[in-house]
Amino acid sequence: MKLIKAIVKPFKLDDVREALVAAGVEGLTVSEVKGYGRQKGQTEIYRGAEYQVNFLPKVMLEAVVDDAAAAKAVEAIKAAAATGKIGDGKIFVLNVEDAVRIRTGETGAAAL
Amino acid sequence: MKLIKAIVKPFKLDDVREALVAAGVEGLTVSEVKGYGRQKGQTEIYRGAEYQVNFLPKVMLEAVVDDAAAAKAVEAIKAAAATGKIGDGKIFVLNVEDAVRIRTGETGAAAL
Amino acid sequence: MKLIKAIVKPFKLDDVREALVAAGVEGLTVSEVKGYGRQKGQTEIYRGAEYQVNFLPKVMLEAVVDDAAAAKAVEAIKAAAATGKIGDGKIFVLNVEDAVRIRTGETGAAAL
Amino acid sequence: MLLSTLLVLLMILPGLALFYGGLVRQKNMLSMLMQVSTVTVIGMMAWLLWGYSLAFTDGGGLDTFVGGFGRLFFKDVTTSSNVATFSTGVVIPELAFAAFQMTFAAITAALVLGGVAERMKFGAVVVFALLWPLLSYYPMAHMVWWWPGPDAIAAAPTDPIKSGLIWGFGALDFAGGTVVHINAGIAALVGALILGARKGYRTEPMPPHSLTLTFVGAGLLWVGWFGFNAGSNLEANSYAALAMMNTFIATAAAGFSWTVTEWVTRKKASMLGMASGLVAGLVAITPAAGFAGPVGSLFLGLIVSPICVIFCSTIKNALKYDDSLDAFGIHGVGGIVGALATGLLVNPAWGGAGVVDYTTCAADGDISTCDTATYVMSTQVLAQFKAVLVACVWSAVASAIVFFIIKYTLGLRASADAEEEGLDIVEHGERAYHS
Amino acid sequence: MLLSTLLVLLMILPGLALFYGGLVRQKNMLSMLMQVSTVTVIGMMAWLLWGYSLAFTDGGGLDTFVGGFGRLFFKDVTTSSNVATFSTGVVIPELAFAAFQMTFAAITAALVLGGVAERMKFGAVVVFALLWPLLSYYPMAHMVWWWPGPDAIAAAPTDPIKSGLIWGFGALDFAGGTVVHINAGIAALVGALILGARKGYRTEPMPPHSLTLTFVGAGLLWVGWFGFNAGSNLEANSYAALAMMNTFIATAAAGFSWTVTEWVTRKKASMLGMASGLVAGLVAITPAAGFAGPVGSLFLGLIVSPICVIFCSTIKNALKYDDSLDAFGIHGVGGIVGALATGLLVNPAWGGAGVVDYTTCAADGDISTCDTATYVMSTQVLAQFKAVLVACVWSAVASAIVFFIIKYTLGLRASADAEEEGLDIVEHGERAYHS
Amino acid sequence: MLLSTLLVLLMILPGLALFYGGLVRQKNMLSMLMQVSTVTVIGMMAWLLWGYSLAFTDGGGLDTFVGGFGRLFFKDVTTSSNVATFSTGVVIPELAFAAFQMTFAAITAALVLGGVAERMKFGAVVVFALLWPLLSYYPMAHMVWWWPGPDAIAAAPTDPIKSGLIWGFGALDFAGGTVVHINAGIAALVGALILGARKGYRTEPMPPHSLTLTFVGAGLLWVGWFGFNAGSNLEANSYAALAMMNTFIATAAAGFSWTVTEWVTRKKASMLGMASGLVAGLVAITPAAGFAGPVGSLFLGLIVSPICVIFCSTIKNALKYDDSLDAFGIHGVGGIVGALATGLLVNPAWGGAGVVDYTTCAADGDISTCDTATYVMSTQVLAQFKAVLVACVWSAVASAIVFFIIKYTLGLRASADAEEEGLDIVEHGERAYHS
Ligand SMILES: Nc1ncnc2c1ncn2[C@@H]1O[C@H](COP(=O)(O)OP(=O)(O)O)[C@@H](O)[C@H]1O
Ligand SMILES: Nc1ncnc2c1ncn2[C@@H]1O[C@H](COP(=O)(O)OP(=O)(O)O)[C@@H](O)[C@H]1O
Ligand SMILES: Nc1ncnc2c1ncn2[C@@H]1O[C@H](COP(=O)(O)OP(=O)(O)O)[C@@H](O)[C@H]1O
Repeated sequence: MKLIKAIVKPFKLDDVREALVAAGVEGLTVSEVKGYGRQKGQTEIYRGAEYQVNFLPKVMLEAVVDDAAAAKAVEAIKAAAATGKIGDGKIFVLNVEDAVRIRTGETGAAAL
Repeated sequence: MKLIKAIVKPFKLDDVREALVAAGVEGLTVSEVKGYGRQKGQTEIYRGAEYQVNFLPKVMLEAVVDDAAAAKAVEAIKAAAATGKIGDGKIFVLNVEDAVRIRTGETGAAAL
Repeated sequence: MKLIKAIVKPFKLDDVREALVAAGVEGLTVSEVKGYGRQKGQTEIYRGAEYQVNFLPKVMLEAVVDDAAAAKAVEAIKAAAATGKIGDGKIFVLNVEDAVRIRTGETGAAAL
Repeated sequence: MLLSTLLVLLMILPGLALFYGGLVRQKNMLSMLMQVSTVTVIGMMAWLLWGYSLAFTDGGGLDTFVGGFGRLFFKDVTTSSNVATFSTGVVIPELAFAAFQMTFAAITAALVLGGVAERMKFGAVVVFALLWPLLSYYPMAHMVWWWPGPDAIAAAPTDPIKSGLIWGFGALDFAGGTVVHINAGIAALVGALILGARKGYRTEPMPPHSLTLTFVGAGLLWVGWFGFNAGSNLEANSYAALAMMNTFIATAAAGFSWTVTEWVTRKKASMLGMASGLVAGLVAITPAAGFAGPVGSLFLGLIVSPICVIFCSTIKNALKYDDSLDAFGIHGVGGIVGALATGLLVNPAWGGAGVVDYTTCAADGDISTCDTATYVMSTQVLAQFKAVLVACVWSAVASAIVFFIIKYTLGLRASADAEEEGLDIVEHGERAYHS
Repeated sequence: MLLSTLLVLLMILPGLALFYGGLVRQKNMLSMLMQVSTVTVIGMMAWLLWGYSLAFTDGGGLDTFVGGFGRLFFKDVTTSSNVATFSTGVVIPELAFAAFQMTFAAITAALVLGGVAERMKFGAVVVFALLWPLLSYYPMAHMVWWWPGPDAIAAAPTDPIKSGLIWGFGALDFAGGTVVHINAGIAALVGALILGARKGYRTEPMPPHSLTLTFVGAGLLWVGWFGFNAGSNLEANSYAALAMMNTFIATAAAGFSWTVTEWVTRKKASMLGMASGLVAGLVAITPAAGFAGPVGSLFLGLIVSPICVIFCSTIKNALKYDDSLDAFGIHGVGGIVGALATGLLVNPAWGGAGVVDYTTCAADGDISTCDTATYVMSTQVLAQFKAVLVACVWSAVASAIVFFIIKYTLGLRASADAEEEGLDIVEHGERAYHS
Repeated sequence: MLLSTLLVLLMILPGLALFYGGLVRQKNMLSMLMQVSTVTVIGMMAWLLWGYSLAFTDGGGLDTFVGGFGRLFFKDVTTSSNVATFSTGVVIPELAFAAFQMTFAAITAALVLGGVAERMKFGAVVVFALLWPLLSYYPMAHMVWWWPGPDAIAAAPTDPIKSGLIWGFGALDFAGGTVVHINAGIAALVGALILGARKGYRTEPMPPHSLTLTFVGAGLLWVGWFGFNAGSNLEANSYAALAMMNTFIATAAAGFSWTVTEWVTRKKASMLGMASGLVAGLVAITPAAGFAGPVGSLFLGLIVSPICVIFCSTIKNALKYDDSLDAFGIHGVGGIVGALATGLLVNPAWGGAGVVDYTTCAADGDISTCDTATYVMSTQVLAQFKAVLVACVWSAVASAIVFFIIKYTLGLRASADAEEEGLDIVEHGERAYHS
């Protein structure tokens, strides 16, 4: 199994979720994160205090999928999240050794 | 070492923490996340705008444990977090290559 | 590629980011998390209700870096985040199998 | 009077700003607060410079529709000038009257923003704050409220009585149902139509970012509204107490009936429904506050909410316009319901205050000494209907002109990127919340 | 008077709603706001329909305990009806009086919700809003405040003076310490006991989700309380100024002494302690506001907080009842302390206003022309004690009846699932915050 | 008067507390709220005990600078004592006057906290709350406001007229520009310098944790400020209406001009700029509210904000002091601009109210019967300048003494750890928000 971690722009969250579901992913977990990267933040100014905002709001999706389904899921995210503009985000793939569904105790791919 | 990622219902957080501690886990990190899965969200309606809430509030616990302790930790979470109802959550196990305790610089299992 | 997950004290975030950038890391993602560990929380008291705060506010940085750069990045974090006091945090290193830059579709190290 | 003025300020900042602000998404929070404030401060300055004059002076040949230039820059408005109330010989300081009316002008323009929230460009809002009152608010206020006062009439009893158009219909509007709510509600609808819907409208969720703030706003609106309704009596007497009681009862009833409507149709009563109902009740009772009896107000409150619910959900969804915060659905619809109902509830047989025979008081213009006229339901309802119609048409046309002018010069909408990233960071360079 | 009425509304919405709302967990925020609003709007409508009549009319045979049906549906309450103040011949519009009292009825029932927060079913709250005032608030208000007024007494000086039971004790209660605070506090305790504790009470942390909101609520309560305390004078005079000064001093002192208590016992002074102390001070000064001197108020403020602290921590923890937001610990306990202390602080030797010899004014009933009676501490304290006792017993019994009726019909508690998921989403279908 | 007192309370809690609280980082939110509340409650108790006496009684030999002990513990302040207004024979209850002034004392000390936020130890704040008014506020209030009143003067017309130092200059200060704003602003600057900058100042971002709260605070400040400005008239008349109008216009203009300044210099108009401008306008109009005309107020508002912007950004950044929430940059600078401008705007040729020839009214001291003096710009501006200078110097010296005393006894700053972890958890054992 693979853990697919995708960091995308917040307003793309719904599109990406739909794309993943369409690609057969049945569960995922989302966190609100702040991202630092090539996309430079806006300058925020509060009264006199001006500073470069290094971190931009992003959302991180984490979905564990079957090995077989990983490539398709990555594709789905890529297609749904791309705007072609800097800051579109990243997808990382990690190996997962085991998965458990708490409710039933099922493990492995059956747990996804 | 293994990274155990558990996504559970928010009100189970304290129970799970206690179970993990009882199982010998000494540290963990918790994020507030939103989960999408088999458990369907409630419908939220704001004036006219009705929509299916796809994401439900969950908490994600991440604990890195010794290889030997992993199974026990997974069991502990499973026992503490289960209500038998849909949406109880998932546990994922990933391999961790190294760990460092920032304060002391210790690495490996000693750092946990 | 490696995923470096560092859990540090919130007020160290900016120092750590600068250290990582100086070490050549070009992107990272940050979440606000709550940590449980050796550092015992303060006692919070709300009217009569007193309780031990088990979780302390921390930030978690996640950066995926080239295998070669991993050690340097870990060092950089360690140096920047250490105060020598309990609760300084942890660094975990995981293996990453693939990375994709959504904007361009680049994969692997080129995507970082 | 001074207190009432304060209360109306409380309604705008922070009241309305929070009510609206809580309903937008987090990324547009500051833009909402900023737009409300900007419209308010510009409205206040413009009132001093030209607004007061255009609303509350004799407009000469155009007097039926708009005032004149006699009080530009508050010329001759001093600590010794006074304006008439409804009783002969009773006056209030003109500065107090001008301040009270200034807050009405400010809040009306701010209300419109609810229809165009989360997508209108800040620059466009600035221009709107200048233009819209010129074409819509000042004329409407003049048409509904302008008359020279009982003393002036007593001084020249044989002259024909001058007044604005709608005042002349004999339509009843205690505290601005037409001028404020119908006017703002229609403008919001027109604005929403001309701007078009927000990106993602009806496909992505756009939940309110803080219903707590919306609730606080609704509570402050209620408290402040007494400035509207009791202050509009100009004199403090037992009619002010009646207006207050009605404002309590109708509001409570409307809050209740909105939640009951939800409970019946959706099995759940929502807090937003309660808050929306409270505001709908406030809107509906505005024209009727001094005319209806408490039991009549109870009925008005119970009736207005279900009607607003239909507009805010069924009709809006069917017609697919994006009245983002339901400024039309609550203020426009509630205002129309209230204005029409006023014609019924004033019926003395139903506990209302009855109408006044203006012919018997024309000699001195003092309303408090006029005879009570025979209330004829059809006459009164017709007068109300005419007033509503004129207000709707005038407001629609004036607002359309204003929005189109802006659209084809400066542009109305923020860029697609700004809409996605949020207006706060793109237009104002700030974010509402940090940790 | 009108202003005071507004201020009491400000205390409820948004004041009390935020004070309580900030203290619950995020998942129950909207339910808290919704419950407070619902109890308020139902309370207002019921006041019009039957509450006012049951509290403030002659109850015939039951007059000692409750009013009658003479003013159901505000019958005969018009712009020309008046009610007496404490001075012969001075009257205020009955609509203003009824509106003022309406807000008291509303806030009292809302205060009770603090004891049963985070677990009471919404439907049960609706029924509570209807039943509890019938059994507890209207009778209590009648017992404490009902008398026909000086003019009525002057008109028939030989008749025995009618009045409610507690008024007859000669107990002093300036602005509703018994009727509002003791009554609500006891009801909250009874409710907390009958409902049982929240799931996870004393095992999981249940920290307040936003102390900022609680602070805002406390601030608005303070501001609004002057409506309570200065408005209860009915006439604006230098006694209103005294009531205001006392309300400042006692409140400041109680805020201070709560934090000092914490500092001494826990080495840390908390913001929640400050906010709680402010409210405790407001509660305690309520019955004494027009009777104590400023220095007496200072002492009262300093004393009340440590006593409340004991109830909110030591005693509550020892007895393990879940008075979720300390409605009993602050309103009940603070109210009792204030009521008893009023008997002492009125002592002219201690700077108090002294008591009045009712026998000397029975002829015309005008309190302002009565002679000052000799203050006898034991007599006065006894009268206060009797009043407190009757209030506690009546409220406890009436509340128990109401809560048990609901429990055995509709059920009181939300389902265990709802309690875990949060009442907001399960009962109201909304969440307070989105990003 | 009573209402104005309430409004000033609303300005402090929750107004100022939220304005400041929104600007700090989340980890210091409760400490900000707590510091404001603590300074307020201590200030109120101290006012009763000694403050009122030291500010508003005859100080004997030191009368030029400070009051005496005649009213310690509110001795002889009863429901039957009165104080003079500006008209002979018109009095108000002393308790009302004392309460009104009490709120001024409280808010002034609270304003200072904006300069030292996020690092001052709670214990140090407590001591500051006691000491600073003794050395700075009470003397300053005495110097500016103390005079025995027209009746006293009429009773002994041949005696030399006693008064505080600054009152004697003939400087105009309608509602406390010197006593409140310059005084607090300078103290904040001195405090900021003596404490030193926050850890990480100018290297890490310290964005406001909730601009929404700051906005709410600004709105409540505006609403409450009418208590300041209209209430300072002591009598309600058309001058109160003028003060109100000016308070609207100058504030709106200053909000507008701050955002325009930002737009011009940074291409973006920020909500925080709007809120800051509103407050700057309120500060600037304070001394001028009853003296300027509406058009003059418009100019004052337009001018004050750009000057404040320069101090809050360019100068503060250049000099590197950490006036954390710009208490000096807005209150100090705005106060000075307003005080000087008052000397110009009172010019009757510019629509101002003109100055009064005190020699013609010395006989009876009744200002309302004095002749209008010839306005000489240079004389008046000089008088204003002297007042500003004395206020600045006195406040700087007094504040330095207070801050140094605390520094070398108890210590001023929270520990470095506490500053990093946040004062909320370390000093108060709580966190503002939980989920
Ligand atoms: N090496 C990395 N490790 C973890 N997160 C990263 C990394 N690089 C980028 N990110 C995340 O992806 C987001 C987008 O990256 P950025 O460099 O701004 O744009 P792009 O992906 O278009 O090159 C960042 O805001 C950050 O959250
Ligand atoms: N494949 C997955 N990858 C990541 N998170 C998942 C995945 N499947 C489920 N989750 C998380 O677990 C939660 C519970 O899953 P759900 O399918 O609703 O119930 P159950 O675990 O009982 O089958 C989800 O809300 C989501 O946060
Ligand atoms: N085994 C672990 N797995 C995941 N996170 C951990 C683990 N141990 C510690 N942490 C995180 O690191 C933080 C600091 O750890 P702690 O034990 O308090 O101090 P130290 O790192 O100085 O020993 C914790 O608050 C927690 O967030």
